[in-house]
Amino acid sequence: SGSNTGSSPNSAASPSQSADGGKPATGGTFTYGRPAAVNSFDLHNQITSNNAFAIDKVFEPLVAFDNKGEIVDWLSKSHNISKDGLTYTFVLRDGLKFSNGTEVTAQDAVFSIERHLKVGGPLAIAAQVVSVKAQDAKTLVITLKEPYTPFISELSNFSNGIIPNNFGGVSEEEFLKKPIGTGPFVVEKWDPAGDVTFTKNTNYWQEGKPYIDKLVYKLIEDDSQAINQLKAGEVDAIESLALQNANELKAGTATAVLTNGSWVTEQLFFNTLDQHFSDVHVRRALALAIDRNGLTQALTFGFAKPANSLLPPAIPYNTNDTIKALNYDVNEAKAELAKSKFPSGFSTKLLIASGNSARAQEAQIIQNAAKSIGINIEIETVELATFRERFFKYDFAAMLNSGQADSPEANSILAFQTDPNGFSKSYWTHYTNEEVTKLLYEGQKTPDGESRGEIYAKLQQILADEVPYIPLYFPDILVGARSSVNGLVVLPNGSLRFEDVQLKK
Amino acid sequence: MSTALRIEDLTVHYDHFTALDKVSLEIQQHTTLGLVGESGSGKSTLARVIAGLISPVQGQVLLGSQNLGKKRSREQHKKIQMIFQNPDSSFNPKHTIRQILAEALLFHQIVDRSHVDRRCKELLASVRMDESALGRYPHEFSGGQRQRIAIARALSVEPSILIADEPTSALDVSVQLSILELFNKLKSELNLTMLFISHDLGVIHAISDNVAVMRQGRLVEVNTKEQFFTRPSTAYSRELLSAVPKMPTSQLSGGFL
Amino acid sequence: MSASPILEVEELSLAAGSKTLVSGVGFSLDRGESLGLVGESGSGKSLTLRAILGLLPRGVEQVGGTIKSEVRAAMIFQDPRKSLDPLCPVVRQVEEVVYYRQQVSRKAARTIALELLEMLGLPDSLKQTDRYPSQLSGGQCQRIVIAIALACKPGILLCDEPTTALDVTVQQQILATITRLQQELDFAMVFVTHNLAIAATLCSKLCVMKQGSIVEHGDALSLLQHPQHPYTQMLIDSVLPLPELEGSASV
Amino acid sequence: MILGEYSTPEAIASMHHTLGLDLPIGDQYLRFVRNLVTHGDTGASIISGTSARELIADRAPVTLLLIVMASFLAILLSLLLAMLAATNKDKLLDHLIRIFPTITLGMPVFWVGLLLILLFGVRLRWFPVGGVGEGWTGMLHSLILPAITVAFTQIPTLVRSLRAQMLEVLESDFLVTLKAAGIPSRVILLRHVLRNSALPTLMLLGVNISYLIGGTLVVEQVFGIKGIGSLLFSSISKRDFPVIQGIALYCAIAVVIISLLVEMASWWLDPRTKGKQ
Amino acid sequence: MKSTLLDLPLQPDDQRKSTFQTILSTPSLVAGGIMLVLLIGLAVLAPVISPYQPSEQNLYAFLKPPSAEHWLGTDQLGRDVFSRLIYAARSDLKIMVLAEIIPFCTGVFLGMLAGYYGKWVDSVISLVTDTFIAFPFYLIVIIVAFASGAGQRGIYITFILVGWIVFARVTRGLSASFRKQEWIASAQTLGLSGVRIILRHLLPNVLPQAVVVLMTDMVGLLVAIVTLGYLGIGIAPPTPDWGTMIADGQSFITTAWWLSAVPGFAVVYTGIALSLTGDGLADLWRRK
Ligand SMILES: Nc1ncnc2c1ncn2[C@@H]1O[C@H](COP(=O)(O)OP(=O)(O)OP(=O)(O)O)[C@@H](O)[C@H]1O
Ligand SMILES: Nc1ncnc2c1ncn2[C@@H]1O[C@H](COP(=O)(O)OP(=O)(O)OP(=O)(O)O)[C@@H](O)[C@H]1O
Ligand SMILES: [Mg+2]
Ligand SMILES: [Mg+2]
Repeated sequence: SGSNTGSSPNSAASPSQSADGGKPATGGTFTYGRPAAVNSFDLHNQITSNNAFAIDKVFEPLVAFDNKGEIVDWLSKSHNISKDGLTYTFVLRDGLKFSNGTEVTAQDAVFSIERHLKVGGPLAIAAQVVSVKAQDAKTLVITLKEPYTPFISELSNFSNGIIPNNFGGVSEEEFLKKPIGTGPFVVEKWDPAGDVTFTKNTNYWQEGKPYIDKLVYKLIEDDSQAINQLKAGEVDAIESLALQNANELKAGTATAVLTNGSWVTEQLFFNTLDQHFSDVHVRRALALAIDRNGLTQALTFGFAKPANSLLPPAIPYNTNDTIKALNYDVNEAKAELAKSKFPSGFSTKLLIASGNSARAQEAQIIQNAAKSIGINIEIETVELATFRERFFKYDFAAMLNSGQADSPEANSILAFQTDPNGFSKSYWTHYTNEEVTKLLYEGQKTPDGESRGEIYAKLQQILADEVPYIPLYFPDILVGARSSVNGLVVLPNGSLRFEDVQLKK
Repeated sequence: MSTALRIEDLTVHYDHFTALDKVSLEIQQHTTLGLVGESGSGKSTLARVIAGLISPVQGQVLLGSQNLGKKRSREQHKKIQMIFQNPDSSFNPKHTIRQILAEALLFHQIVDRSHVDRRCKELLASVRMDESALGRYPHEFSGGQRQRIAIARALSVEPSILIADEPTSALDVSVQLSILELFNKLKSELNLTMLFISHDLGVIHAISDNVAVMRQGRLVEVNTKEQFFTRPSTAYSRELLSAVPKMPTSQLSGGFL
Repeated sequence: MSASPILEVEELSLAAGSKTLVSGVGFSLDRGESLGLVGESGSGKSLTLRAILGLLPRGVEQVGGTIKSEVRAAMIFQDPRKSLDPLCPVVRQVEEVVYYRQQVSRKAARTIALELLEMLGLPDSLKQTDRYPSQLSGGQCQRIVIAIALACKPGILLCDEPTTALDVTVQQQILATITRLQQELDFAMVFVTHNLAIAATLCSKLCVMKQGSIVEHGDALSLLQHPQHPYTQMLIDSVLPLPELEGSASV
Repeated sequence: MILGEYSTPEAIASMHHTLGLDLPIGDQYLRFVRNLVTHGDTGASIISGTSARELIADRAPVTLLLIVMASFLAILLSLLLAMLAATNKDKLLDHLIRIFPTITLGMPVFWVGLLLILLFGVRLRWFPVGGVGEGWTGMLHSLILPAITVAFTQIPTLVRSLRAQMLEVLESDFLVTLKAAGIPSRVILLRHVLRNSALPTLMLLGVNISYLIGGTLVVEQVFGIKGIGSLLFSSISKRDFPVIQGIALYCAIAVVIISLLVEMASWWLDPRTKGKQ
Repeated sequence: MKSTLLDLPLQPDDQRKSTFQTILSTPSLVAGGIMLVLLIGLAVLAPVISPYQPSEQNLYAFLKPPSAEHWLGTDQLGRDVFSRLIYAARSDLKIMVLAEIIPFCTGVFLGMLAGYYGKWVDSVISLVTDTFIAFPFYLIVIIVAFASGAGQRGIYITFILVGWIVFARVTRGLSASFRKQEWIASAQTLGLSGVRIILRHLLPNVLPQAVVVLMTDMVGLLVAIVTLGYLGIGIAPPTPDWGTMIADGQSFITTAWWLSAVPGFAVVYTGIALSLTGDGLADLWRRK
């Protein structure tokens, strides 16, 4: 329990901005190269980063996390969680306006959250909400049926951004084509299969910001093309810089690499319904056969840490340093396999999506490792859409994918990856362990503190022993930028804050 | 004497151009009909129709009493053989002379497989060529030699009618003479019936018994050799005959056959 | 006999690489005179003409001998269609040559070209619509080629079997035209043919070529009457006789 | 939790309904044909909901411009190289030009593109490394490198055929006639040789046009140009079949139209075909 | 009567150059042949020559520059680049050859049919080729490759689908022009059947040209295979492939340029070898 007074959101500002102390440089267009187009602004129905990182420029939630992963008040001036963890009270900032100039009221927030509750969507609100009410024009009260500790951090998600009541009087469809929010930017031009141009929101609540006039999301599908454009100065920054390219940009004088840890875990997932991988000994054997240190070293160029446990080190309650993981040992791996139903090995397939070269390399390392204990793996590369179709249907034996938290909350990842009743069915591994499920629900109800930590430590140890997925490494979120760019804030979920960006003239 | 070949009312169109316009003609057994006419008058077309390479839109070709239909049988094909003007392109460049001569012999099983080689040699001998030619390729021979091989090939299927479409006009004059001699010899030895096409009236004179003249797809005159060369019945034939360049002095002559 | 010959070829040798194609060919020609060049195919007749013209085909070189000539030469080829640019209207082709050779204005060049065509007996319709070679008959094309040759005001006309590709009747007309022009314009002529009869009618002198060299040469009539070389004899023997046409005077 | 991926299954599911993709296959086909015939359209994109024709029409100008520039460059450079080679037959220059197609034939277009980007874009900074510039001049400027890359794949075959064609023309009788008549060789080369050899080259280009378009699709990917090519790749990775079908259809139409144009040009240029009428 | 037996002497036998000599006098054929033999030798003998297994990894010795131990250095997974290069030659060349066989045969056969019979046979075949040719090759390859999933299947399917067209076109043109020649007419007058004329007469005459086209077409196919590999929809790992090697190495173009440069040059080398051979063969057959 506890209240949080409105800490300054500016705590995230980059050092260079405060260093010269003078008047910030304003104006200019910032061009951001991205590998996928924005195809929807429907915040309640989206889950993928291409849309998420555009939605969060237009809509903002009541609370947000800063670049350290701490929850801070954002549209709310302050918030309060009752001691029993059932009542949440938010007071909106004064003079808060939408980009079209209308005042933001608590009713807008009610409408936004109710729509999310109604729509559900891939990032549905998991807490059992009893009521959402506007106490007065500036005060919002949410009541829960039972305590749900992750609720506050889930509210910081882009999917809980605030939209105008009744879509500001237009139809839903029209609204989503020309969205209006409180965010620092306004959509000016939008090609659902191409670029997006944002202009600065002149009504933005952070006085004087954003400093830049325009923000362009430029679609550059090919990553080497993206790097070349960055090098040639045609874009100011590029998203999802591949790890293997980072050193090259770091070494260049005109370019820089920005990072801020990450909430991502790269993993090898097993379909626990698969005839081979339903055998825990097989999974353990494979975990023992993979040299995670070597793999991390070869693939990540110092921009990642080998993973021992599921939760990334930047997430509270992670146990990466304390957990007893299955470490690389071929002999032990063989011994483990001998205990399984397939002591002499077998043949299986590893599903990966095309277009990600690091993952293709990763797959080959795993293929090689598996071979050393007698498991023959055929790598099946399919394009992204098929890949997704396939794993949603459990049509895979093993696959490479990553899990990424969208808020600084252990539950964010754990619920997605262990809840057999959730939308993701333990990240489509169909891993079901009653004990784990029990611990998960317990963790959600337990207020923050030592006891919650103990629950999660226990849970993570079970996962490490039963390996429904093998955590491989925690890659840093990397953004390539021109050295001339100041004030760019990289959030641990991979999104950027452009409010403080200043372009050198 | 009986009719070896009769054609009636032959008409051939190329797209919209009428190459043959109701041509009727008869060739008697064991005689040679010389066909003359200016370039493009339809001589080759007529020859090709008779040989079954082109089917006419109208009219028919009768071999003896047999009507040769649109689609000829192998036997009917064999009966009429043709020798072409250009000795360079009348052989498959990838086949040796042996293959060229044996092709039809084997396909139609004219002689026993074991006798094919002997037959090839005989054929070569009949056109006065050495049997060492068998292993070679057409391009190793001169024009005159190739024309002989072409004749040998035509004879291999024992045809009853031989069509020669300007067989000597691509050859040197001196070589032309020896080919004409060969034709005359074969004609008498094998009792061949021939249709001999040429625009060279000298050649026609040297080889034919009767002469037919074509102009713009029509037959304008059919006559005996003597009649045609001395007393042509049409003005056009007369024009043709008088256009032939003559040796300046009349006593110069030679090369009689 | 005029003072000096306008063309003198001495010991001409041509070769392609190491292969000798023509060796030791020599003859001379006076103004207005015609020389017939006969011989078997491949004996080097065309090459000799090209050497005189100064435009040997690529790969063939003059390896010996001299060609002395005071005047310019023009040439007529065997296949009239192939010797005209298929994509250029015929009158323009003549006009172009007049323009560059006679150094007159474009307009004058056209007039001169049309005059030339008229002189060669080409139909007036060409004046109205300029046609492409493919739209003319072989005989008409050959006349255009002759017009082009004449536009150069040649001292020597080189004819390489100009009538072989034509019909006898057309051949007769073309030969008549050439004879007439030669009398009018008084150019010398080298006439290549394999037709002994044509050579004998057209030319006063004859050279018989075999395998790259001249085997016999001399006055046309005497050469035909008293051939020395067996090859010449054979050529004469190969001429096929025709009976006299009744009711017509021999030319 | 955000998936680090780029499209949502839910969005697709709801789109499926609006597009009638949940109808029986026969109905879908009827709908498709009706759309195709009445609107020249292959349906709406299952991702964005926009009609495929509009999406393609949006992207087409850049691609068309690129194709035109590439063909222009290819013809120009091939003419130049072939002329140099043919007039210097068997000399050093000729040999160099003849070796060129042999070497470049086996160069993958993306590889050429990468080399050019590294050299002229990143190193020398003469041209943008990718994307399309603003306005006409920006567009032209940024399309030069890609156009060169596409042209590069066409030049080997074109130079080869054009050189052979020119040599044939140079050896032909009519050229001897013109030379003997004393027409300056410059005039001969430009007015007669070029014209006579250009026609077959144009025909060859007509035949190769589908390769040129195919090359353009790949090159767009390498240079990050948002034309039909990148639309194709993104549609494929999203399984956006209406758009893929649309692209295939319009590419085919483009090929047919261009072949027709080439044929018409050759009718117009070549009097031999006229003479036969 | 004069003897008319053989009016010209035949060329003496010693003037007929042996095939071997003619080949030797065609420099491009010799050069191309040697390059090809070297390449094929390396590919076939890959297991014998290569110092390492192509998929042998060393995660602690990755991206090493060329050395005595690793002649072309190691890649990101510490695999020996030289070994991978020659194993890639093996797989790429194998697919290239296998994917050409069926299209070559069908294309040549259909082309001969169309060219020889003309009329409606020609119209039908031409209609099909014209329809196919309207769709850019890369468009079809990419779509099929995506649809059938990454791997060699897409290449085989596409090539069986469209690869025959170029051969059909070439042989159709040739056959049509041969058909006008008199040796075909003679074969017809001799009463030979159409099948026999096509197989025994046309085929040996169109084959040389078709083989020359095959050489350039194989270059095109190789480039397509490599392009697909580059786009990540080609040959599946761990089978080494030049295109994948180029793509994998592209990230290290400034730090380890040889990773993509070497396989790139291998492609260009193969292209040169094949087109030189093609040119040489064309030369040889033209001279004959
Ligand atoms: N395949 C064809 N298509 C169209 N027209 C043709 C074809 N073959 C011949 N012709 C035309 O038909 C006419 C007669 O041709 P044909 O070859 O029979 O004449 P010819 O008397 O043999 O001439 P030549 O003496 O030149 O051989 C000519 O005008 C020719 O242009
Ligand atoms: N460009 C060339 N390169 C090599 N040899 C050539 C070339 N042109 C001609 N020849 C050869 O030179 C010889 C003479 O050729 P030329 O054309 O002069 O003969 P011709 O007497 O005119 O024969 P025809 O009566 O057939 O025209 C021939 O053997 C020919 O093969
Ligand atoms: Mg004819
Ligand atoms: Mg000649």
